[in-house]
Parts: sequence; structure tokens; C-alpha cells
Amino acid sequence: MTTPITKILVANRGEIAIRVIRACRDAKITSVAIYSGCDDTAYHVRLADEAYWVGPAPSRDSYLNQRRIIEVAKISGAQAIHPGYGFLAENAAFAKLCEDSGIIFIGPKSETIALLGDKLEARRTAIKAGLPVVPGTDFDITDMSQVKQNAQEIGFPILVKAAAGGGGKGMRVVRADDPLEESIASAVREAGSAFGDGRVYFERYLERPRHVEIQILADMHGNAIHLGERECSVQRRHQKVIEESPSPIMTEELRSRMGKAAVDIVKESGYIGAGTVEFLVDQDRSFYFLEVNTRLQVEHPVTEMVTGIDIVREQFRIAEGQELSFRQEDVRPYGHAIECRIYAEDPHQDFMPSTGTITEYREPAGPGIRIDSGVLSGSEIPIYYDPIIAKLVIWGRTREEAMERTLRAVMEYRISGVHTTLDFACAVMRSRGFILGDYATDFIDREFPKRDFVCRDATVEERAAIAAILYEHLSRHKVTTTMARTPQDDSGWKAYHRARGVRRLNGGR
Amino acid sequence: MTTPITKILVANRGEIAIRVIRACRDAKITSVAIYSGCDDTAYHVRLADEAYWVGPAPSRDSYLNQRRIIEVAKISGAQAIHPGYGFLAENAAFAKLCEDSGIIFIGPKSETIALLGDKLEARRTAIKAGLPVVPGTDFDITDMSQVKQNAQEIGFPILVKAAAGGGGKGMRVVRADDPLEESIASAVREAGSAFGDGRVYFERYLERPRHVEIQILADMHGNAIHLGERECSVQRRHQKVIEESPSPIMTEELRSRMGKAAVDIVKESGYIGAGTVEFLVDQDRSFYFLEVNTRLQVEHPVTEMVTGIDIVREQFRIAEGQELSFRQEDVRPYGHAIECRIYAEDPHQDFMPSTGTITEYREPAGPGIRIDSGVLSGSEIPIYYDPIIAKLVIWGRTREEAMERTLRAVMEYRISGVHTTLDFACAVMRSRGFILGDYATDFIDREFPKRDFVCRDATVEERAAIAAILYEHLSRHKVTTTMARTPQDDSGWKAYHRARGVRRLNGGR
Amino acid sequence: MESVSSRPGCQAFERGEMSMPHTRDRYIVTVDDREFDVTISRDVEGYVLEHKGEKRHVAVRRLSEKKFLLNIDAASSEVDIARDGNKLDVFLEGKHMDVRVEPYDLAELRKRAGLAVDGPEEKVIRAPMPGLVLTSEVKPGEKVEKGKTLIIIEAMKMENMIRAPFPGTVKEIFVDAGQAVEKNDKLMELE
Amino acid sequence: MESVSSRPGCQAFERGEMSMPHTRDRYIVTVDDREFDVTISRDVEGYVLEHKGEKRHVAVRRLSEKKFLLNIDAASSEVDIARDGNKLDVFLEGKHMDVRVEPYDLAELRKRAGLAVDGPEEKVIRAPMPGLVLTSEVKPGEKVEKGKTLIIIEAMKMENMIRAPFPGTVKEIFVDAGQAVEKNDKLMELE
Repeated sequence: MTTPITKILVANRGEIAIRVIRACRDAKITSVAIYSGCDDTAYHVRLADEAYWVGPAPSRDSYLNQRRIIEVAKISGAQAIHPGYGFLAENAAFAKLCEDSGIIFIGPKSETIALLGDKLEARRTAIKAGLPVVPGTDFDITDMSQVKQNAQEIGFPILVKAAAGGGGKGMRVVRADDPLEESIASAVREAGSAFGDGRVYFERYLERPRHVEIQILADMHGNAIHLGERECSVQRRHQKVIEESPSPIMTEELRSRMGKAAVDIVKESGYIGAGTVEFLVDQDRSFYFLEVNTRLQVEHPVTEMVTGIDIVREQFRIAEGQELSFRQEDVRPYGHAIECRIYAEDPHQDFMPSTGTITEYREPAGPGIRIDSGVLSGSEIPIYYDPIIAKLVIWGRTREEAMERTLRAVMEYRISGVHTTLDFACAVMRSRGFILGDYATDFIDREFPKRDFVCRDATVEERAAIAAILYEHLSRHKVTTTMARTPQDDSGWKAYHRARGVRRLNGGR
Repeated sequence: MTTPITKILVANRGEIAIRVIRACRDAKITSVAIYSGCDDTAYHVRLADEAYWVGPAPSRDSYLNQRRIIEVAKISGAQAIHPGYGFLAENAAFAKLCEDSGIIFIGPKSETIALLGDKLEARRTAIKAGLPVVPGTDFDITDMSQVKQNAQEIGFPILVKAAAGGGGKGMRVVRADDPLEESIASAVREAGSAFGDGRVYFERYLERPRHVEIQILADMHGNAIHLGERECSVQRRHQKVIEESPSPIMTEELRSRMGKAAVDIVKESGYIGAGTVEFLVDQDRSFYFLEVNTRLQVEHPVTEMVTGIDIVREQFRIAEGQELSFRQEDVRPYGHAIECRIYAEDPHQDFMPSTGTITEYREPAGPGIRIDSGVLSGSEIPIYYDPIIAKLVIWGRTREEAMERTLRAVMEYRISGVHTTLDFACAVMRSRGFILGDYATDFIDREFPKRDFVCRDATVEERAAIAAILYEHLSRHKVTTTMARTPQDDSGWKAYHRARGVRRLNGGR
Repeated sequence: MESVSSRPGCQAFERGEMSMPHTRDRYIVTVDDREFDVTISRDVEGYVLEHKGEKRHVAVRRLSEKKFLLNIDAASSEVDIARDGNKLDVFLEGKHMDVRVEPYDLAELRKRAGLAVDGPEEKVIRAPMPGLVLTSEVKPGEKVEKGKTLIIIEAMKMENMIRAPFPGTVKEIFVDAGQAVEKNDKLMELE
Repeated sequence: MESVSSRPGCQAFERGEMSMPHTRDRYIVTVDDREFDVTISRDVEGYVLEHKGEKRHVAVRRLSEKKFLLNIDAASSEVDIARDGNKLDVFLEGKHMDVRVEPYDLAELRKRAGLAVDGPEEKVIRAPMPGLVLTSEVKPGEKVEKGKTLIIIEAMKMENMIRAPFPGTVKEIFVDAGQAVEKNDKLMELE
């Protein structure tokens, strides 16, 4: 039995809200945006068919305001809510509230989210489904006096993880001589602030694993399909920044084993919807179950680019009770895709968030480029939310072509007003480890031990000097630029180029 | 023997110059832009590595200024010139000048351009290669007193075509009761103005043919490959506006026959480079050779989207003397692509060009969208050149998905300051003929006899009325919008939405 | 009113708002050829516009000099508005519309006086774009049908036929072949 | 000078140009940590900038208030320049650079007086972003190594460690846990 959906409330902001709104347009579904006090002119509000205010800027009062969001869904007549990622996307209580309110939550059932959202329960489920797991605790840390002993039992280095976690928040690597209690306290605080749940636990920290994940889709009719892998090892602050597909280490054989493992846990958990099964892969290409993300991932476009499948539209189909629009054998990845997340952060200052107004915003374009962005010229990057600006997703026939195009796109992108991770993306594309495909989750530490993400042309400083001198010189001589059209008025632009024609230059770059 | 190219002069402007500059970036080739007096801050100038002024605004003084362009190539140290389309792209004399100056012309040899550029010679070559042709004259029209008789011999309706023509310029359909001499005179003038060559000739005008073309690539090593077809039947003023691939009428068998025919004429003419063999296809799926375009076509991205092959980079490879990077059997088109050319024209005023400043320019984005554009916010559309703003190229897994995404993109696009053909593209996507794939070159006349390209939401006028009233009302009451921050200052935006939460609305759209 | 944060990153949200007095007014609005008779007032929720008994609740926010974001019964619309003589150019969903707003009383007076909203009909043919006059296809005194080509202007390398918008007689021709014209330059007068 | 068309579509090309007198000046420019000693003059071709005997021919065009298009020996560069106190923020190829321009004579005087371009070294630690102070990890009087975490600020749901840029002793702490701070607010003074 299928329930046609004609109106969807998108319970998110920024690029992912826009991504879902676009899928709604394609599917001829009316989209309803919500916005906080500081987002009333945000791009997702402008693009949506309808828009409702849900509360003041802080997310707990707006994008996490469950009752208000349900209320807006009812007022607007939306039959379904798409949570995007983050915010309420993996909140079992909210999924339950939707179910109880007769609203379709576009995601797995609330009990599946609860089961897999608890990272410890997820481990148990994985073991039951026959998946290999990393050694770790199967309890959360409550007794701070015990932590040293617990850690030693597992063996340093350990990884402190938020039980409710995701996105690297509340996560800390602790080595034998690090201050363990301080790290845990900080992780607990961060987890509490991010998820409203400060529980953390330990896992053995694998030193140089690769982070490889399998995208899955499962409908209500028992079809569970995987769309191949994404390689997500390039991380900062334990958060992915650059992803690609296929993984440089992938073989047909490994893909089919990992794909099968992902489908196995999907079936074991009664999973319905889009999701991602994350694995760590060590240098022997052994893989270990890490967790299931019961949501659309930030990096889903990487898979869309190589498979041609619109994952969000498949989510809609699943939510309507339809069958998936294809079978496992129809999934034939072609070419190579790379995603660079562009954050408002300063890579030269330890990826410190950079707030403010984007004074100019101009996207690159041309063959192989897809940009999922959440901003426009004039948009502000508020302090309340994730500082993601956009996702640059590049496709090429080969990995090499995808890297070439990524570099071109990064150079062409213009974002002024805030610092961004564009420079970082550029440096990664030029790094030996990335070019060779030989990297793991310690990529940044190995490749950029000094965090010197220098990427630009050697003449950039000279050109900056020339620009600045002209600027100051002209101001100093009190030349206004608005008094144009006097006979002597000439920037040299034309005269220069007429004369240039007659003799050979040294310069250029 | 291969000649590595490290620097290319791009002898064009607008979107195609940018397309080629991007390919240069990908290939790590330095790009040299040229610009006329009115393009000194144009986007192609900003994106290129280097830029040289070549003359005043009128194209004959700048973008057609052959000696100056060769001079700039030498000054800048460019080994090769890419002509884009239009301007000097199919000018055999310019290709010859390049050859004689020791500069690689990225295109076929000058004699091939001369042979196939003369539409009458091209006909003879096609016949020699065994291709079917449309009945027509094999002489150009010089004696105006004879034209009536010539036309009657071929049989009305006839099509007057420029021998040096392309892009619909200098082309006229003449029916039995139309003023023949007036049409010819007008065609001669237009051809003279566009090509500097006023020769025209007649062909039998097929009433409802489809215009289907085959993209080919041929290297210096005897490899000639076709990349499948593009359907280009949606035309206004005999100029393509919307193209797609595959053609809705294509079968595997027909594609392979047309592909073979295209490769045959390529081989017959000793063609080297990228090119397009154009055919008319009638309702029985019989096809007739029309002409060979010895250049990169405006609509080449359609083929790039379905094959994944970067045609411009293959042009570079061919020019360097390398072999093509793939074989015929590697070309496996996947999915469906649609291109909508966005012109600064008013579709409601018979596609009258609309000049001026683009006050706001904001591109759509998201899955399946590629935009090759030549403008930015603030760009001017000069009267001197083709009024093309951008090409919206959409990919979908199926034709239906491609159409859905095209509609979404058209709705999301914002271009203010000039009229555009966005409305037209939208109307086409919603028209019965296009949706069914049942259309021919008379598409516009059949589908929109009244040129009523109405496409927007029924409430658009009501919303315009509301916006205007608020605007006038507020001005009338002398409310300035800059004096904000008084306690009473409130747009109603927040209060409105707080209150909206408590009761059900009727409205929305 | 809800208290709003003044922290950076959210300041936009206090800028550019429009206040208005609590009045009630009636207007006649003409959008292209369609006429609306609308009453506007303010209530606690924002603005209320009433047309033929149907109410619309509207919130408005100025995004820039000419750009507004409207929320009409929750539906979002981004609108550009520019004054163009005695009318407004409203750009919405890719469509440029000519909109005239008249206070109801004035519109009534005008109608009673039998005047059209545009004043007397324009008999002057103007250049729809800048370009070069190629030829004039008619002569002064010549009678023309609606749709007859009057003048050919070349722009963007295309020949653009300027046709008679109504039947009439050529009174005067203001341009010669070969002459460059700007947009809105007078080309010809019919009568 | 070449005569240029004033027809619409090409007007941009006469606007926003910058004129300058035919003088010759010498400047010391500091880009991040690199110093350039540059002479600027004008010749018939445009501007000539000379650095260590190498000449660059430059044309400049203003695109908007803060945006310039440079052509340096034919190479195109789009540059944003904004004044930020006594320095310029130059944004070029995605990179923000702090640039200081001093007339040569002034720079010489300053150097002879033994002054750094920045004046006395800043010992005050400022907030690099707006956010919420979570904890202060040090106490007044405490000695700190370079790199020691001084204060943790939460912004965008992330904890951001503010570390000591140099070794020193904590002189004064200006903020308390739980306090909201703006960018550039004083957090702490070292000595």
C-alpha cells in the first residue's frame, strides 16, 4: 500500500535543507521550510514553497524544537518530515513523535534509530549479524575513578566516543600519557551540548585505519541494496572533510564483501530507508564495523555522482511505501567523484570557525561540477550552527580527471568575508598522499604536520603587494574613482594593451 | 610525433571562452584570453590566466581581427589557438593564417574547413561518401531574375541558405506565395553582415523534419569515433534553443547507421578534430545529410553529460598529435541530457534581443545540473554579439528525470535586468509535444501558435499585485526602510509566524 | 516583540525591516491587463490584504534596495521591484510584469472622467532595443496593416523586424537607414 | 586615447576607472612577513612597478567599491581590498593577506627609530570569533608555555581551544565562564 506524499516539511537549514527542497521540486512535492530567528532570509527560506518561523536562533529553541516543528507540519498540511542530517535526523524520540502524530518521518522507524543510535546496541547488532567489530567497552562511562583501568584493559591509544554521537562531536583520542580525565570531561561537555546526551564510551583506537562506508537503501518490501562505498579518511577534528568514491583501496571482491556485510546488518536491524554502514579498514584490507548512520549523510552526493541515483528521491519513494526504482544489478558505478566540504573555518588557525558575512559568493561551474550550497552573496554564517558553507562535488571519468577538476573548481571559487577551507582542499589535491590514494585517517598529521596548507601561486604575495601599492598610492594622491570621464582619465588598461602588442614581455605566470 | 601544448589563446568571448579556459585549467595549460573594448571586465577575462585587448567593440575590429589575434598569440607565447564557435571558428583563411604562422589551430586543417564550409562542396563530398542528401541547388544565387524559376524547379517551400552560413543566420523559408526576392535580399544582407559572404543557395524545405546530429572526433592516427547523437529540433529563427540526447526517436540500429555515415564523411574529407555531422530525419526515420560543422558546437555539453567524455580536452589531445583517449566501444552513453540555451531575448516579443545590465544573476544548482555561463551579476549584454547568457545542461537517469530537473532549474534561476528565454524553456518542458518526445523543427509553430509561453504559477499576478501594493503603500506613507530599529519597527515577519502557529490557514499555493 | 540576539551572525535579522502606520487603505492594482481591487490593513499578525472577500496574510522583508522577500499565507516569494515612470516593474518567478497601483479614490475619479490608465494611446513607434536601422520598409503617407514590417533594426547580428502594432497611416519617420538608435528612440509615428 | 562607443552595453567600460598624477613614488610593502621595496611610476602604457630591478607593467580597473581587476604583465588577477585599521586586507586567489604600505621615507625613519611596523608587541589575547566562554584553564599569575590552552570558547557547537601564542605569565583575565564574547573582545593579558 502506498501513500502518495504531496507536501514535505524540511526540518533543517542550510545546504541540506536546500538539497531536500530541490528533490521536492523534482518530485512535484510542495516543500515547507522552517527557520529560526536568524535565518528568516536564508537561502532555504527563499527556495522553499512555504516557510514557517519555529523559534529564536539557538537550535534547541528552533531546529530542535520538536513540538513546534510537529505543529508547523500540521498547520501547513505536510504529510511527511525530512530531517536532513544533524539536528533531529537521528533522534528516536522525534521519529516517535512523528509516528504518534500521524506524520511520516522520512528515515528509519523510531525503534531502529534507537537501536542503532545507541552505539553499544549497534555493536551488539553487528556482532549478531556476523560483522567484525573493533575491540572496545560495551558500557558507557559513569564512574570516573574507573576510567584509567578501563582504558588500560582496552589498551592505549583509546578513542573516547559519545554514545549518542556522530560528526566527530564529543570524540577524543587519548594516548597513554594524555590527561584522560580532562579529555573525558571535555568530550562529555561537548556531547551534552551537541546531543543533549553526555554519555561516552571507549573503543580501541586503530592507528592508521581508513574510514570506508557503504551507502544502503532499503524499502518496505524487503529490498535492501547497497550503492558501493565512499572513502572518508580525510578528516580534521575527527570530522570528514573530503570524501571520494570509489575508494582508492577498493577491489571488486572487497566491495562485494563489505556491501554484503552492510546489507546483513540492515536486514538484522529491520532497517527501512537510506543509511550508511561505516567501517574501518586496516592496512591488510580487513574491515571492522564502526556504526550505522540512520540518516542521509553529508557526503551522499559522492555516491549520486558515480551511480546516477538520486538518493533523496529514493527516500521519498521508500517513505511512500513504493519499491526502490532499481535493483542491485542496476547499480553500476561509473567514473570517480570527490567531495570537498567547504567550511567557514580557517585551516591556518587549526580550523577555527570563522563567522561573519559572506560579502561575495561566486561558485565555480563547468564540466563535472556539482555544488550543494546553503548561502548567497550577503549570507551570514551564524555562530549557532555548523559552519558548513557548501559541498563541492566533482565527477571525472578517472580519479585523475576528478582531481584536476577539483583543483580547477577550488581556484575558481570566490568566497570573501570569511575564512574557508578552500585552501585546505587545494593543498590536499596537491599532496603526495592524496594523489597516490595512499592515505588514512591520520592523513592531515602525516601530510601536513605543520598545518602549512600552502597552495597558491608563488607570485600571489607579489601581486598582493602590487594591488596594495596601487590602492594606497591612489588614495594618497586623493584620486577619487568616481570622478571618471575627464579627458586624462585612463586606467592604463587600454593604452597598455595597445602598446603591449608591439613588444615581447618577460612576465606572466 | 606529439607536440605538448602549454599555452592556448582562446579566440572568443562569453560562455564558450570560459568553457575552453576551464579545460585549459584542467589540463594545466596556461590560458590567454582576448577582449574587445567592451569586454575588458568580462568574466572570461577574469578567469583566464592572461588577457589581451584586441580592438574596439565591433567584432570585425576585435574578435574577428585575425592579424591582431595572431600577434597576441605570438606575444603571449601561445602555441595554439582555440576558436570556440562562431567568430573565426569556421574561417578557413584564419586557420590557414595560423598554419602559416606556426600556430596550432585547434580544429580541422584549413582545407577541410574550406571544403566543408562551402555547403555546396560539402554536399558533393557527402554524396561521394555515400550519404543521402536533400534535393537542392548546387550553385549559389547570383542572377535575381532567375530565382523564381530555380525555386519552382526545386519545388516550394524552399529554404534559402547562406553558403558560408551557420547558426540560422541568412536563412529564410520561402513558400509559394511569399515575396521571394525580398526574402533573398534580406538573407543576403544578413549573411553578409554575419559572415562577410553574402552567397546564398536553395534547398528543398522538408516540412516536419527532425534535426539530429552526430558528434564526431577524429585524431591524426586514423581513429574516427562518433559519440552518438543530439536531437536539436527545437528551434526559433532557425536556430537551436533546446537540445537533448539521446533523441526520442533514436533506436540502436538507426544510431549505428547514422554514426557510420558520420564517420564515413569524416574519413572521406580527411577530417581531423571535433566536429558535428548534421542530418535531417523525416517521419519514416530516413535521414539526409545536411552539413558538417567543423567546430565545437554550442550544444556539445549534452554529449559530454551522457558519455562522460570531455570533448574540449579531446580536442587538445588531437591538436597535440595524441591518440584519442578511448575507442568506439568505450563510448557507452548513460542517462539523458537536455540543454536549454538561455538568451537575453524576450520570447513574448518574437525573441527580440534584450540588451542591458544583468542586475542580479543567480544560478540554480543541485543534482544533475551543469551551467556553462558567460556572465556574472553586473555583466552587460552588449549589442555587438550573440545574446547568449548561459547554457543550462541537465542530466537525469531517465528523460523524465531530466525534464523534472530542467523545470526545477528554470524555476530556481534568477536573472534580472534583461528579458530571458527562461520562460520559454519552462513552457517547452511543460508542452505536450516535448513531453511525449513527439516534435520536429516546426515545434514552436505547432505547439505555441500564439507564442504564449506562459509557464508560471497562476497566482503570480496576484502576488505581484500584493508586492506592488505593499511597496506603494509604504512609500506613500513615507516610511523609510533605513530608519529601522525603532521599537514599533516590525515587518510583521516574526509576529506573523508566531501567531500563524495557532490556527489553520486557508492559503498557500 | 520577541527579544532578538544582537550577536554577530544574526544582525541581518534586525536590519532593513519596514514599519508602517496602522491605517486601512484601498487600491486599484493593474498587473499587465488584470485589475485587482485590494484593501490593505495591519493586524497583530502582520499585514492583511483583502481582494474579493479573500484575505491574505502577508509579511515582507527588504533584502536590498530593490529586492523583497514576501511571505503570503506562508508561501515564500522573492520579488524585485523597480519604479519605471508611473508604473512599477515587478520581477517575480522569472517574469517581468508592469504593475500600476492607484489609490481607489483616484482611480474612481479617473474612470468617471473616462480616462485610460495609460493616458491617450501612444501612436509613436519606438526602438525596442539599441541597434542599427537597416531599412525603412514604408513611406510617409503609406497605409499599413497591423503586423506590417515598418523598419528593420540590426542588433546582435540579427535582423529584427519592427511591425505595426495597429493599423494606421505613416505620419512621420524619424530615422534613416544606417542610423544607430538607442532603446526607446522614436522611430516613426502612425496616425 | 581610442574613441569608445557610448552605446548601451558598453558603458561599463568607461566607468570606474582610476586616474592618477604622473608622479614617481617609493613604498615599503609588507605582505604577511615578506617585505617589498617598490617604486611606482606611470608611463604611456599604464603603471610601472619596479622591485629589485624587475619591472611589472600594470593596468588596474575598479569593479566595485572593494574589488579590482589587475592586469600585471598580461596576467589577470581579481583582488578585493579593504582597509582594516592601519593595514589592508587583500584577498587574492582565496587567500586573505595582511598588507601594510608605507611611503619609503616614513618606513626608513621608523626603522632608524628601531620600531616594528606593528608597534609594541601585543600581549593581549583576543577572541578569534564570537562565542561562549566555557572555561578558563589558567589563573592569574600562572606561568604558561607557548601552546598551552588558556580558554575554551564554544562556537558552532565546537569547543575551540585558545592557546598561548608565546610563553608568559597570566596578568589578567577579562572574561568569566558562561560569558558571551564578540570577535576581538579581550580575553586575557599575558606578560
